[in-house]
Amino acid sequence: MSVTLTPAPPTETTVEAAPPRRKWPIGRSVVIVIVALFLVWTLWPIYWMVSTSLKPAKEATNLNPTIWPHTLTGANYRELFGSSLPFGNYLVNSIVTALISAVVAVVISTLAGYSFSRGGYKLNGTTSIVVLATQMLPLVVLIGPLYLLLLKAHLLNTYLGLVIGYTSFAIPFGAWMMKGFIDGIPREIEEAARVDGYSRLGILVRVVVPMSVPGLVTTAVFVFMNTWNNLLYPLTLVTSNTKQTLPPGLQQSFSGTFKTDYGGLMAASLITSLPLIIAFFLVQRSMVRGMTAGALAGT
Amino acid sequence: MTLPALLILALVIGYPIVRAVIISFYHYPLLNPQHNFIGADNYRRLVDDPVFWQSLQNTAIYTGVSVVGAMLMGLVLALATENLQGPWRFFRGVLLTPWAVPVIVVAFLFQFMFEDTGGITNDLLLRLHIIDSAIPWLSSSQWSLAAVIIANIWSQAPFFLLIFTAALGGVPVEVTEAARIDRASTWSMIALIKLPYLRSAAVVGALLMIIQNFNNFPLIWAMTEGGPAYSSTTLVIYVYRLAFTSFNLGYASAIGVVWLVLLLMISAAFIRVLRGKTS
Amino acid sequence: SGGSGTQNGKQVVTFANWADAEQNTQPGIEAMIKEFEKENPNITVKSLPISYTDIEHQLVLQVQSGNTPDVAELQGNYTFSLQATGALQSLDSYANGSYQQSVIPQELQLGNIDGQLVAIPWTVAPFALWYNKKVMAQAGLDPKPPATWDELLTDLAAIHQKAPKIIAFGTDSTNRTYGLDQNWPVMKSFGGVPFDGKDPSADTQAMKDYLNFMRTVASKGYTPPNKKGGFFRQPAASDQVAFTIDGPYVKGVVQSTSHVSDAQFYQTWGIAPLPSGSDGKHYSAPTDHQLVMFSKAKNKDAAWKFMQFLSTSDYAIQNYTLKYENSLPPLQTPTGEIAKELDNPISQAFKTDVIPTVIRPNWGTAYDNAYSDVMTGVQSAMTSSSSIDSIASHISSALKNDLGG
Amino acid sequence: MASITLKGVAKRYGDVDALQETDLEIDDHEFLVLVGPSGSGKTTLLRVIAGLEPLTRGELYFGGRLVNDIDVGDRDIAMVFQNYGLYPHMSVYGNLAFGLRRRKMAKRQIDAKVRDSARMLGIEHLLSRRPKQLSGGQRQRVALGRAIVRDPAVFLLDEPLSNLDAHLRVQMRTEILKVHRTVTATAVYVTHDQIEAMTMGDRIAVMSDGVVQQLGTPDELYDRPVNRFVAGFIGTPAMGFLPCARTGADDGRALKGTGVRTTLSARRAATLAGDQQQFVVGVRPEHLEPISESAAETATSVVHGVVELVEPLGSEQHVVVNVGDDMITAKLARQQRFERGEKAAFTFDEANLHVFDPESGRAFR
Amino acid sequence: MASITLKGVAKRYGDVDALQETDLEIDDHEFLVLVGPSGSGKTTLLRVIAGLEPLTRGELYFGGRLVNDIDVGDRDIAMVFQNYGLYPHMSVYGNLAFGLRRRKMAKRQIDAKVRDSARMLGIEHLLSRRPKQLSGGQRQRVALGRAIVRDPAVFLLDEPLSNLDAHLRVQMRTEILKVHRTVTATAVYVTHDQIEAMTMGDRIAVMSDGVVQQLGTPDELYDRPVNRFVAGFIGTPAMGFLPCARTGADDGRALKGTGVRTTLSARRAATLAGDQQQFVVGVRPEHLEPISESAAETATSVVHGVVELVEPLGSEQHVVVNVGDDMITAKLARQQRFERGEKAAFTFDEANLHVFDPESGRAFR
Ligand SMILES: Nc1ncnc2c1ncn2[C@@H]1O[C@H](COP(=O)(O)OP(=O)(O)OP(=O)(O)O)[C@@H](O)[C@H]1O
Ligand SMILES: Nc1ncnc2c1ncn2[C@@H]1O[C@H](COP(=O)(O)OP(=O)(O)OP(=O)(O)O)[C@@H](O)[C@H]1O
Ligand SMILES: [Mg+2]
Ligand SMILES: [Mg+2]
Repeated sequence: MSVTLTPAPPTETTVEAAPPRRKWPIGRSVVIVIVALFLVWTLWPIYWMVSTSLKPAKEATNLNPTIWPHTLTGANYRELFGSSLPFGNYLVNSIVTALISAVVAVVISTLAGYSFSRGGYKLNGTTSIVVLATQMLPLVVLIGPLYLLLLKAHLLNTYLGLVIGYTSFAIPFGAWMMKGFIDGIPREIEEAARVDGYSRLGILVRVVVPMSVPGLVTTAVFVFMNTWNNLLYPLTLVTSNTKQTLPPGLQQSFSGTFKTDYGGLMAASLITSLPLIIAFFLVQRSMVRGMTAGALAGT
Repeated sequence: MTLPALLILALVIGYPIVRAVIISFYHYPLLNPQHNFIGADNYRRLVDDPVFWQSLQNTAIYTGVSVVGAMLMGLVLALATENLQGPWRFFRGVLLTPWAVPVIVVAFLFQFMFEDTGGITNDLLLRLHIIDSAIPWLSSSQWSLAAVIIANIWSQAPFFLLIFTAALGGVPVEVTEAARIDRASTWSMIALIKLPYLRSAAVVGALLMIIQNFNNFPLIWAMTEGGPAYSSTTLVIYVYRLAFTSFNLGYASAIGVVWLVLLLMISAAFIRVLRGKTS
Repeated sequence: SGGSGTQNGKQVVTFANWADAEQNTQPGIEAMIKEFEKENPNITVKSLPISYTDIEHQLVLQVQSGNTPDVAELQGNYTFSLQATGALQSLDSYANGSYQQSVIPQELQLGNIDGQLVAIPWTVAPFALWYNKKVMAQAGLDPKPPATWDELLTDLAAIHQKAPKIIAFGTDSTNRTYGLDQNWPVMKSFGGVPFDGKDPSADTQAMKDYLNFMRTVASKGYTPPNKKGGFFRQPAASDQVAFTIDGPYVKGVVQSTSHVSDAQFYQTWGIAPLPSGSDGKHYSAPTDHQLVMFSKAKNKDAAWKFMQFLSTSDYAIQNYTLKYENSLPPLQTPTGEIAKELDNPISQAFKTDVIPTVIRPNWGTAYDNAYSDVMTGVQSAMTSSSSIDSIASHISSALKNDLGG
Repeated sequence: MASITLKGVAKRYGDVDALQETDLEIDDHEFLVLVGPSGSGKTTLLRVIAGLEPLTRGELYFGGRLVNDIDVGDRDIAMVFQNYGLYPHMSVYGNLAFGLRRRKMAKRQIDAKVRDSARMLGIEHLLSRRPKQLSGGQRQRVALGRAIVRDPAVFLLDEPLSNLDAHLRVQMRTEILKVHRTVTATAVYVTHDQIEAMTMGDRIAVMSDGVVQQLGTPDELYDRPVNRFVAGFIGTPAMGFLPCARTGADDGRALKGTGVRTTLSARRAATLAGDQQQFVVGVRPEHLEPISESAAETATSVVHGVVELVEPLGSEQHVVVNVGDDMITAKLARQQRFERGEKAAFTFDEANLHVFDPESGRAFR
Repeated sequence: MASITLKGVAKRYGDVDALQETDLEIDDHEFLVLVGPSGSGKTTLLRVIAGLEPLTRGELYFGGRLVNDIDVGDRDIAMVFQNYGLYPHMSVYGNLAFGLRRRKMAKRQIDAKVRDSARMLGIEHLLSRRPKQLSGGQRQRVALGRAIVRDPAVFLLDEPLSNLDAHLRVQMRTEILKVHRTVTATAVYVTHDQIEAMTMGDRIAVMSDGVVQQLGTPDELYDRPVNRFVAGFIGTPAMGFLPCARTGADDGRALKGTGVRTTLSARRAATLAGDQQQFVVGVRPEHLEPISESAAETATSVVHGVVELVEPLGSEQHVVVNVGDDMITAKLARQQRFERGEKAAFTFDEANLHVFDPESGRAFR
């Protein structure tokens, strides 16, 4: 029950009546239950991917699935790198293109975002829509012309071609995020650098960039993810199997015309996910910071 | 230094758009070289093309349910994990992992788990007697879209967990403490004090995800190819078929243009909401 | 892509194909190219691997942009689509004399579009009904393939009743041209086809019978809808499929998965022509991989040499067609080693019983627009509850739209 | 009635003893000021009283009732935070009403109370605005309003004025006191500005290192600081300290150090530990009277050194003098003119002298 | 040599006249303080001098050389910002060295300079820390260090102390002055705290509404404010203002208002506009002397009213008195005891009176 220490004036009687309320934060038990439930929901599919990848082909596609693998085998993984399938190439291609794209996009986004943020003219509603618009474009429709464009530039089957494709549509958004982030950097610090006699570029490189690391990371991760996930582009812009990236690579080699090999597919899937999951674990803290200042402030 | 980059960018983005818009006014089958201008015919055709409307509906459902579902899930998790201390924080990291799983992998994984016979999902549900006959997740018009959406929510909820966590970090301690002193119950603390701080996060996040889901090709393509029938065909799938298996580029572009306009209107609305309240 | 011509004195032949893009066949095709280059030191073959699903539109786009490969691997309607772009080289002047004699006439015919030969057969692989004797026996059936669809249904019923988890019947009902290819002969055997030229003919009793059949097999749980034919091969390896409509490929996949000997395989598996419908006639459709030459090809003779090599040379047949594709060679009368290898129940049955029943679906530019209307119809018949009549009329109205445009 | 009693209350953060075991009696309706340097534990003590931090040890009573386990919301307290902690998405009205709504009060009642408080603070015309649209002073008023609207039994303020500019601060000081006089609540007020403390507190608790060094009225603290810390902390300019030792003369009552000389009264001499030789003496700036070098020769209590700095303040001036290694400040009328670098001598009344133990800092009295 | 000259310098932001046309002469080595309420244009003026804001009109000279078009980095100035503006990602050392590196100085030289400045400010032991790991006072020192390490010709400080607590502020005041004395730079110092202004400035410029109201030494401002704004702004507690009018008595030299009465000296009377009847008189708190009601009857210059508030400050006390609708504060020794609500009367010397024009606020002298 509630404590009223002053002799309660009539108005306060309601207070006396008020029941004692739960303590903040949410009761531990509730939290634990929720978290536990979602941990299962989150981890089960991943576990299934792992366990399947360790089953021999016959068990993997058995119509009575075995929750714990009866026979453990690394065959599926040996297949991946051992066999003729250029899975290694896929992996390398994906990593290289994704990394390059991320870097390129971040560099340009930062420059653009900086001039947005400090160039005096500010992003109003319409501009941010225009920026967003580049994210909305139906790539499926644009991919045809893009294909011909790169074909004419002889950039099909090249990293450069992919990177151009990837970054072009990522940069506006990246710039938008960086702008939001750089807005958060106190002008005084830049002015201090100006007083110290640095040029705009000098300030950008020596002061703004080091201070925007979380923003850079966030933007980079975004680009990296989108690149890594992209199926449409490589499907169209890459015709050579050895130049192919993971998503189409996987799709073509595992659900090709011949058979659907879930064991191998899951093994490949795991290998494909692992780098990201790890990388993601490393950066998530700055992701949170970056988000706060970037995407959220960006609008 | 930025300029050249931006120029390339303009070319790479601009050229295809212009091209697409122009093409949308042509009868433009890739197969035979001669293409003739047909004005707004493609657009007229679109009006009474049942497939288009179904795809549109599917897109709406797919996007809507996915975003709302993922958002709620992310919100609950963000609030639940907000006060996790020290080593327990690790769990938030774990809860975020699906976001790092490539969409194509998510597709394969859930396709595999959703097999009618031999799929682990049905298998478990049957074993636990939650259902008494296998659910045709991917092979029935009723379920296919749902199945795809479930997979999608699984992979996108973490994104919202992330931005909501970020936003919650922005709630000043004084404010929550003032609320505690004001006797805010758990519920009113969330509803009246914290949620308002998450508004912009929610709006921005929702917007980004709506856009992304409109364009989300790999998941559906790898899981159902839009089938059975058109039951899980979204615009992006339909357009892809039109463009790359029926070679009807003109019509595909027309739909693309409509789609762009649609999204523009949606985000205009969202941004209005955002500024309306924040400023 | 593209970029043919000569390279340090050698003639270059660019070869767009999916064999090089797929895990199972890649080593085989690489071996072919090596061997061919050994036999023809003055020719280099540049392989352009493109996945089966994309090769059609990628080639079309390349035609649009005016730089094509010299030779390409195609299949079914792909050939027609490319022909429609007018980019294919007529082969009548090449495929004559000895070559013409050596190959099976029907097979050569398949490459003839509007009285003009534009494609030659590489690997021969018509659809047949595979039946698993072991499973049939377990279900108390005598392991004799059903001759009619009704017989099939009774067998399926028995099997499903005995072992509900087993996939009683495998059939491709995906929304792809390949899906329609496979279903075409089935429809035909029910006495109808969905369209003819530019006219829909889907709203007919025959088609409704066919759709009803598909609905039965799906709703009774005999077959999972919206699956690729290839999907059934893996479970087939562990005897979890009773019947499946497929090309010769099954053998390879089964053996690579479950490592059974030829003898064991032939004991378990047999093939028969697709069952017949009312008129008692059997039909099949080709999944043959064909070879085409583009009219822009620089070194046409070299290109032709390569095509011929793949199609009919003993080396190619032994070390690729049979070994990797598990298909049949297009040879009229195989001899020697090849004859020996072909001397097995499956190959024989294909040669004598199935190939004669092969018909060509109404391929053509319309097919690319139409397949989706038909197959989505089929899928709704299999998965939805709307009446067959409405589905049928739905298909044909949709077809009217697409065939017209 | 809401007196507040702390019995051996202590608070640790990890290995930081933010608040040492503390006993404290705060009377009903009293206005107690907690003052001390940064990090001395003021906020901690306040938060412990509020119940925002569970206490590590000890017992906390509100008017005789043990409240250790009673949740913040139920302690009938109100708090004003340094950065106000207003609800940014609610109107001023909403901010004031929030607490009442949570207490399931009738709409009409709420409205009445809100408007009363608003009137009292002169923010009626702002009721519909958002915090964003208010100036610092106005926000401060809203924060106060939110606290008083519930007329709580206890009223806790943590440096409420430190974000306001000098003039506004002086003004708000008076207002807060007015408010406190009208609402009959016990107030605990945290500040690190001792002028605020002196002018506002009925009693003042001077804190340092998580310990309440002295509790008393402003005058007590000013006239009879219990130790060197308090003596130095209270009063501006600060008291000057000079080390010195017994000369033995005047039966041990004479003290001498570099630049300082005095003779203690018998009364005070008695308070000193008989055997102790070393002391630190302290003199407040206003107790120093300039005298000529010659006069300095004869005077009993003298400080002399070299002028380091002269700070004119219009009405008066502060003269900072180097005495040995130490500095001492004199607060003088404007008339006397001092130049930086010149010699200066001052005398003072022994009665105004403070004597401390060099080690413990304890004051002898 | 770096005197600073402003000729008709003005700054507009959009339609805000942040700084009206201003002429100003700042001598070499001078320590000039800009003081004024918030929004009065202090920062703007400083930023214009720094070159961080292009000026809208007028000419700016450094030691006779026109610098309008010279970039910040090349003006040989150093600036200290209110929130320090330290580089958070650099160590203290890095912060100090950053500006020197730009000037392509030799590593050894840089190191020497950095350590000198650090020693001078007593932050040597912090050189390897990050700003985050420093207390407010330490950050402040680093900010100063960053400024002096380059020994610039001009030294600009914008409210450098306003984030520090009271004690630290007093201490840093002295330090900054010491620093200024050692580095021979011209300093412009912005504050809104007039005590800081009075104690630090060689000269003070009082600003309001983007206009320099008065420029002069602390004493000038205190004794001879040119208008009511300056009079009220300089001095704590603030001067009290009371409206009054000529009675006609003493050939027009007698003034009377509610609760106030005085007779002007002939000298001052001469300065008034002959025909003007209404005036506002101002008296500083320390010039008010309490007298008994009876004595008030006879005295020539009297203020009486009701005590509103008593603020004890140890050495002295401030008594706030309601006089008519106005308030006036008296600064008294501690001995006199006043109670809230009782009547009080004060007298004052006419010589210490200030007379202003009610409209323009101009002072008569
Ligand atoms: N949440 C916390 N975790 C760890 N240590 C803390 C925490 N809060 C305060 N402390 C430590 O407890 C001591 C007292 O802190 P407190 O905030 O009470 O000081 P304060 O008197 O309020 O200082 P200020 O005047 O700067 O507000 C400090 O040493 C501080 O570092
Ligand atoms: N960047 C700007 N854009 C528009 N108006 C501005 C800008 N900077 C200052 N102002 C306006 O110019 C006027 C003077 O501002 P300034 O910052 O110089 O005042 P100040 O004396 O420094 O106040 P404070 O003591 O609060 O710092 C104010 O009315 C302010 O609103
Ligand atoms: Mg504190
Ligand atoms: Mg300012």
